[in-house]
Amino acid sequence: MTALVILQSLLLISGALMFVVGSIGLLRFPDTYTRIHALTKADNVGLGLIIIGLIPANFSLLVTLKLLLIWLLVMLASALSGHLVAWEARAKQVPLAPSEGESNDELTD
Amino acid sequence: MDTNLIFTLGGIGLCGLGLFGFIYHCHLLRRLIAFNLIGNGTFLIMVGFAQRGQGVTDHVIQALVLTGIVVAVSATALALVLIRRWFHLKGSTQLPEDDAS
Amino acid sequence: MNMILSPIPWLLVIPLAGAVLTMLIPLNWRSPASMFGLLTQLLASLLLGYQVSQYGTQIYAMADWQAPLGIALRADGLATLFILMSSLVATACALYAHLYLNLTKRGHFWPLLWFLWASLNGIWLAADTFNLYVGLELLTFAAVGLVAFASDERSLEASIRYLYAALLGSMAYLLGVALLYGAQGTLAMDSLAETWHWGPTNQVAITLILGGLLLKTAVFPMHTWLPPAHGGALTPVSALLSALVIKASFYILLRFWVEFEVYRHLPSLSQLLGVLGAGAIIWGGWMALKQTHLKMVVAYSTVAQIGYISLMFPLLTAENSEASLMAYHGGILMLLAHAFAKAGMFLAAGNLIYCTGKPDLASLAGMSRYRPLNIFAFGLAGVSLMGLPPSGGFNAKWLLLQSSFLSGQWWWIVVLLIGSLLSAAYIFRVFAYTYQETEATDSFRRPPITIELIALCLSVASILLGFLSIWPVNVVSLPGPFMEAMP
Amino acid sequence: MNWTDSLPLAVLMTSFLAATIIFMLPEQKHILRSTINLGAACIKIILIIFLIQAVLQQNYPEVRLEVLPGLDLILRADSLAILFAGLSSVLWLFTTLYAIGYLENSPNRSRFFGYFSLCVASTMGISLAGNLFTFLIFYELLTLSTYPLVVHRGNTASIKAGRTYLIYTLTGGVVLLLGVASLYALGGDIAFGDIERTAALVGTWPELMTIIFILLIAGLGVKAAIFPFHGWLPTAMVAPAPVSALLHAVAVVKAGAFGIVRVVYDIYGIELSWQQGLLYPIAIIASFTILYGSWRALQQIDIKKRLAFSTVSQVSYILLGISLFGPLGTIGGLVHLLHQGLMKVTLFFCAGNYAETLGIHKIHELDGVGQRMPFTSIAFTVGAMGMIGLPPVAGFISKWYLGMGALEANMGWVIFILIGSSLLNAAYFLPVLKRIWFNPQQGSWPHERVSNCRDAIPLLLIPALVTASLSIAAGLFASSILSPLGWAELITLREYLR
Amino acid sequence: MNLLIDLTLLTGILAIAATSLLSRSLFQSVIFFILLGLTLALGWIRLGAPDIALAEAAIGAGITGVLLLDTLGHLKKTGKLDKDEHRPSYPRLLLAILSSVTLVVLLLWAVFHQPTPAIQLHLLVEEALPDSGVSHQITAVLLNFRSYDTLLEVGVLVLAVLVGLALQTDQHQQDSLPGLPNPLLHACLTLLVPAMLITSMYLLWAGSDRPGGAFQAGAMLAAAFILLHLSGIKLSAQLSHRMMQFGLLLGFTVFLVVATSSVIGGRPLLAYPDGGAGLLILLIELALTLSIGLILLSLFTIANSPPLSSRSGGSNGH
Repeated sequence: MTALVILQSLLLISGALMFVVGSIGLLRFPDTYTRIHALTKADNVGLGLIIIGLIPANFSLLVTLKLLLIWLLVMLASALSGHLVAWEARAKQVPLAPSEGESNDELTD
Repeated sequence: MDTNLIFTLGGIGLCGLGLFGFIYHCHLLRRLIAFNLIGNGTFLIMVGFAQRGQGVTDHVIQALVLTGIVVAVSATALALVLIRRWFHLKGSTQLPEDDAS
Repeated sequence: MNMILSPIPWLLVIPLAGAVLTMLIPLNWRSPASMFGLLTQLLASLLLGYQVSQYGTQIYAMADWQAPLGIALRADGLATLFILMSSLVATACALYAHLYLNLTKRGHFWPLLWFLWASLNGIWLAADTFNLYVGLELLTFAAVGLVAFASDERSLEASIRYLYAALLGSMAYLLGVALLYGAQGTLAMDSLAETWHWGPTNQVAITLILGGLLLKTAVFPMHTWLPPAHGGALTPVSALLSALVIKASFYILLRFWVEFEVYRHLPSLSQLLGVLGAGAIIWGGWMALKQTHLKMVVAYSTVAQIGYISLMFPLLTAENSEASLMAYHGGILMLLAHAFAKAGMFLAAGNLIYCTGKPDLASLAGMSRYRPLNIFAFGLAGVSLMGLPPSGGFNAKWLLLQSSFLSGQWWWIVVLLIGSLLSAAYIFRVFAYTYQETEATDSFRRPPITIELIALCLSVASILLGFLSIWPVNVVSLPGPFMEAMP
Repeated sequence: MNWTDSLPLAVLMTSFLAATIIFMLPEQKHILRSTINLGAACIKIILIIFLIQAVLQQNYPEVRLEVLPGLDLILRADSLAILFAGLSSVLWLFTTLYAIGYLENSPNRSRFFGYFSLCVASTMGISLAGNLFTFLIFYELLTLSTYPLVVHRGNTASIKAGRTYLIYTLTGGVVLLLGVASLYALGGDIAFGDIERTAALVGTWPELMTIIFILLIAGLGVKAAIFPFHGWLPTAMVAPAPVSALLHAVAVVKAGAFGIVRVVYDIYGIELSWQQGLLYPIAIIASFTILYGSWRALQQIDIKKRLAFSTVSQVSYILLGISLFGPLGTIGGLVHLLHQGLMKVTLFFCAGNYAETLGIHKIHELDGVGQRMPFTSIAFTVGAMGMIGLPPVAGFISKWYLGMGALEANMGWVIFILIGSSLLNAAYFLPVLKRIWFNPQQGSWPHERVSNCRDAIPLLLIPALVTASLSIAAGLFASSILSPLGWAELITLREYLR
Repeated sequence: MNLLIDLTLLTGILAIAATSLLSRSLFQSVIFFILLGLTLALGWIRLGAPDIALAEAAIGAGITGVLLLDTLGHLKKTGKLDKDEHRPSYPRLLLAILSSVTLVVLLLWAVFHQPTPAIQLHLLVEEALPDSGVSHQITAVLLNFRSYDTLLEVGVLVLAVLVGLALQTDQHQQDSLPGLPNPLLHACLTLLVPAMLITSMYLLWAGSDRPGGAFQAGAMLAAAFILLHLSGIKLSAQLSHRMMQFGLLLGFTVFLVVATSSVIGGRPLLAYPDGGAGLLILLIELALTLSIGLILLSLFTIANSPPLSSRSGGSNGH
């Protein structure tokens, strides 16, 4: 029982840490493409960790399936949106790696 | 400090911020956002305050808030239509300040 | 009373159905369909007038759920009078619009008008605070749409201003309702009044509600959105807005004020409202005097007239019931006279602008020779607005004067009289322009006689009200919860 | 309900209906319009005759309409009402005739005659009003319907005059409204003649009632052109001549004077007013206005301006008569209401004739006009003599009774006022008469329009001659019951016997 | 623990709101506004209002956010976005601070003096629930006890579209947004859109006994429509103008017809016949869902299409 709790905690905390890392990356990375990278990868992993951490809490098959579905959908969505942003950025010829970091205003719809 | 009170206070804060923004800003979009803040704050107060008084989950007020949210989004959409027309005609995102409100 | 025979649901269903129908059917069928709708609305409101004056106040439980749980509608004397008023004025404006607008504009006008009408009827009949909120929003949207659909710069700017002011007003109102619900657990006016509790919560709630409604009514100094909106809209729309739309929020204000006996507990607030009214009378009159565009003069006159109407609040005091009754009658009469007179005046002004093709006062020279009937309509409406006899406006002012005397608040007398002179000044200023005989061109457009007659009918109604005042006064005094709460 | 009870309403409606129809008529239908106008005027006179019969039989027809709770619109024909209504209806007939001739071939006649009828309707309303509220309604309506007549010509001067007129009369109206409203607030709906109610009120609130009295008189005094509220009258001279006649003789000024009569006699009651010392100040102001108006008239060189200041002076005779406590003074005041109307309307008709026919506006242009336009000049002479107070013209009667009344009221100084004013009157009228009859013509006429005719055209001439004859007749047949004097005596009798 | 979560949420909400209000960049403001909506959804869960949470996320944050972002993008493309922003004047700032502080103080005063409500409406609701035809309280309130409000509210939605349509001078709307011709997007959409439709239907069906209902379902439907729209599949181009209008009005019309039929049947307006409440409510909700989806889509597309009076030549440049 305790081991499970410790495992859960570890999973949740590391998931949260992944989010933090992703956010730092979003703020610190120099251009659009790398930011997408930080955002999608780190967040997907973070969410996965959290969801795995949540599953044992009050185990039931239905809830587990729902949680996994959420993960799946979020991954799909973030993959898609990451792709779209990169695609649009390239179409608009956003420069690859500018020397100075600037405001993230250039993210458009 | 129960949840209802906390969110009521949050609603008050949102209302205050929203009102500030609504009066302070000239930019029509910003004022619209401010209006939505007031709206959200009002909805929080509605539910939080009512449930604090009743002591239980109050479905009546929740239903009213649902109505309110729909009305607010209609208002936002309407305002956006008008703002975009205005922008097309005048190329400006704020109203002339002859004797502004 | 048999449920089928009650006109109350039809007063709501017909306009709503009219709105749907006029959106769906082809453009050139919309007017005939609406004409039929106008007729049924008139009949329904007359029927309601008859029933209420015969059998007294009627309560209608929506969806068969009684008041605190469901929504009740209440047709008392006040509501009935307003329903009749809006039916008459809206019918006149609708007929005018039918003749005035081109086919496409007309096509868009009808559904907006029907929504406007539905919301008005909904507000007049409502006895539930949240229902009033939804009604107010419906009204605001319809009114904003009507202002905006002229689609030019002025009307667009005006509609944005109007929308923002109205949205802020409704939010304040909703916030107040939220507080009331939190404090008392109900939304129905009747049960709120029964369990009313003058604690800080209710005071703040009332303050918020009043503030929001005052903003929506464009009471000085929150009036700045009104003149551009009312002056910049198309003529029949201006008439509707000035005559009916601002009355809606005022009506709610009055209901709250009396039914929750605000006058008894916050007398300083009533003096404040009076001061605002006085400010509106003087500032509105002064601004009307300075305008160079005809419709702006009329629009600022609305600001001033709202001031007159709000003078009834300080006079509704708990101490002197006779004076309060007079103030109530005077205020309602003023409101009624203003509805007819202002609609007539806007329509007449619109006709004049149609003739000259220019909106400014200076181009009116010679109009009183060219279009005497129109000037006469404008003048009759002006008589009522100035409060000169014989007119509904005069009787209203008379009652307010009497009430000020009786309650010993002589300072409102001064305001009333100064206001009369100011309004006379700006109305006769317009007149002086029309009497000028200049060398200017005589190439006027000739409006169809029918639209001139519509304007004249409304103006004449405001004058006739001076002789028939006793009827509305009796109707609004019919017993009901509202009258019980009167001082 | 007697059929006579609807008579006051019918009197009012004849001109209202006439006004409505005339507004609707197209501009070109001159003959139809004139027919309607004259027809309505004649019907009205017939109705008034019926009313006179009723009143003589001590039967006062009355119509009531409840306007607001406890507030009625009352139309009631009592003897005083008939005095004014009769005067107005007779003069209206002639003024209409005159106006038809005067405005021949000028634009905007539909508008003019419409408002003209409306104006008479309001005058009828004023005379038949049965309480102050009704009086007030028609009093303001009169203001409104005369404004379009004053600015009728549409040039800058008339619009300016219109503005002055409005500023004076509307302010006066507001003061009157204040007075009436306060009176109603104190005592409710007080019908004319119900002086016991007022007496009770005066007993309770003496100071307030005095203030109200002052407000009422001041408000009415604006239209009656009492000094210092007379400023609008000379300015309004830019209006067409029939309008001037209307303002000075038939409607506006008289409405003010008549209102003062009503307030003093039928609201406060003459005895009460006298006891409260309210009348003495009126006498002083009236006396001053009489002298002041005459003095200013003397300085004018424009004919119509001189006549205007003469009106300022003459109307105050009426007030003077009212303020003299005692039957003789009352008779003098009331009878002057009629006499002044007849004589002044004659003078204005004549002034209009001179202006229309020969383009004469200034007094020095009148030299020798007696040869060119003998009939008009005769009428003018009659009017002028009446104003001075020479017998047998009616003006003499009024002055005689006023003088007697002053003695009766122990206000002997008034005699000197009367004498002084008569001298002044003579001083400004006799030179005019001399110029007309005895001076030779100086060069050509300023603007001769009708050259093929001996005098003015018949439509302009006949009304002047008729009113001139009437003013002589009023003097000659003064002892008849139906003469102005007879009727004024009847009223006075009823007033003092109350 | 719960207190901590609540306080964290409270701080978060206020901070996000302040940022969205005061941020120099308008884009940031909008993003933070959407973020606020999502955070609020959490707050609604904490307040025991999952229905509102759903609505807030879908409508408040989702639709409003998309509308705002779209407008922003539009303004930005025209290239005049942040340039003409004057700094508000000093008196205005003072007025703003003064009124907002007054409001907050008043509200605080009111909240801390709350009396005990005399009427317990929820008891009445529970008592009447068996007669309402549904077992979820909120749906019962929205579509039975206070159905009149809901009728008017749908009217408000229709009206908003109507005004938008009236401002379009031409009946046949043109969309300024060219769809994204991205193959991956289209591939994903074939997967996502059916899932969204199913979810929407589930929400609708769930509404009768648990959180969900026509508004949430309609918002979900609208999201699917907008997604399709953005990817270049124009629903409005597929349907005829008349069909579209009919779809927009369907919900309102069905609602109104049901309401009126009860009057003709001798009952008060909107009173359902005995035993028929559940079925009629489902019927109304079904029609409403479709209409709300279309209405929200139309609000999006109307805002998107340029006015064809085209006084300004530069409006078609994207």
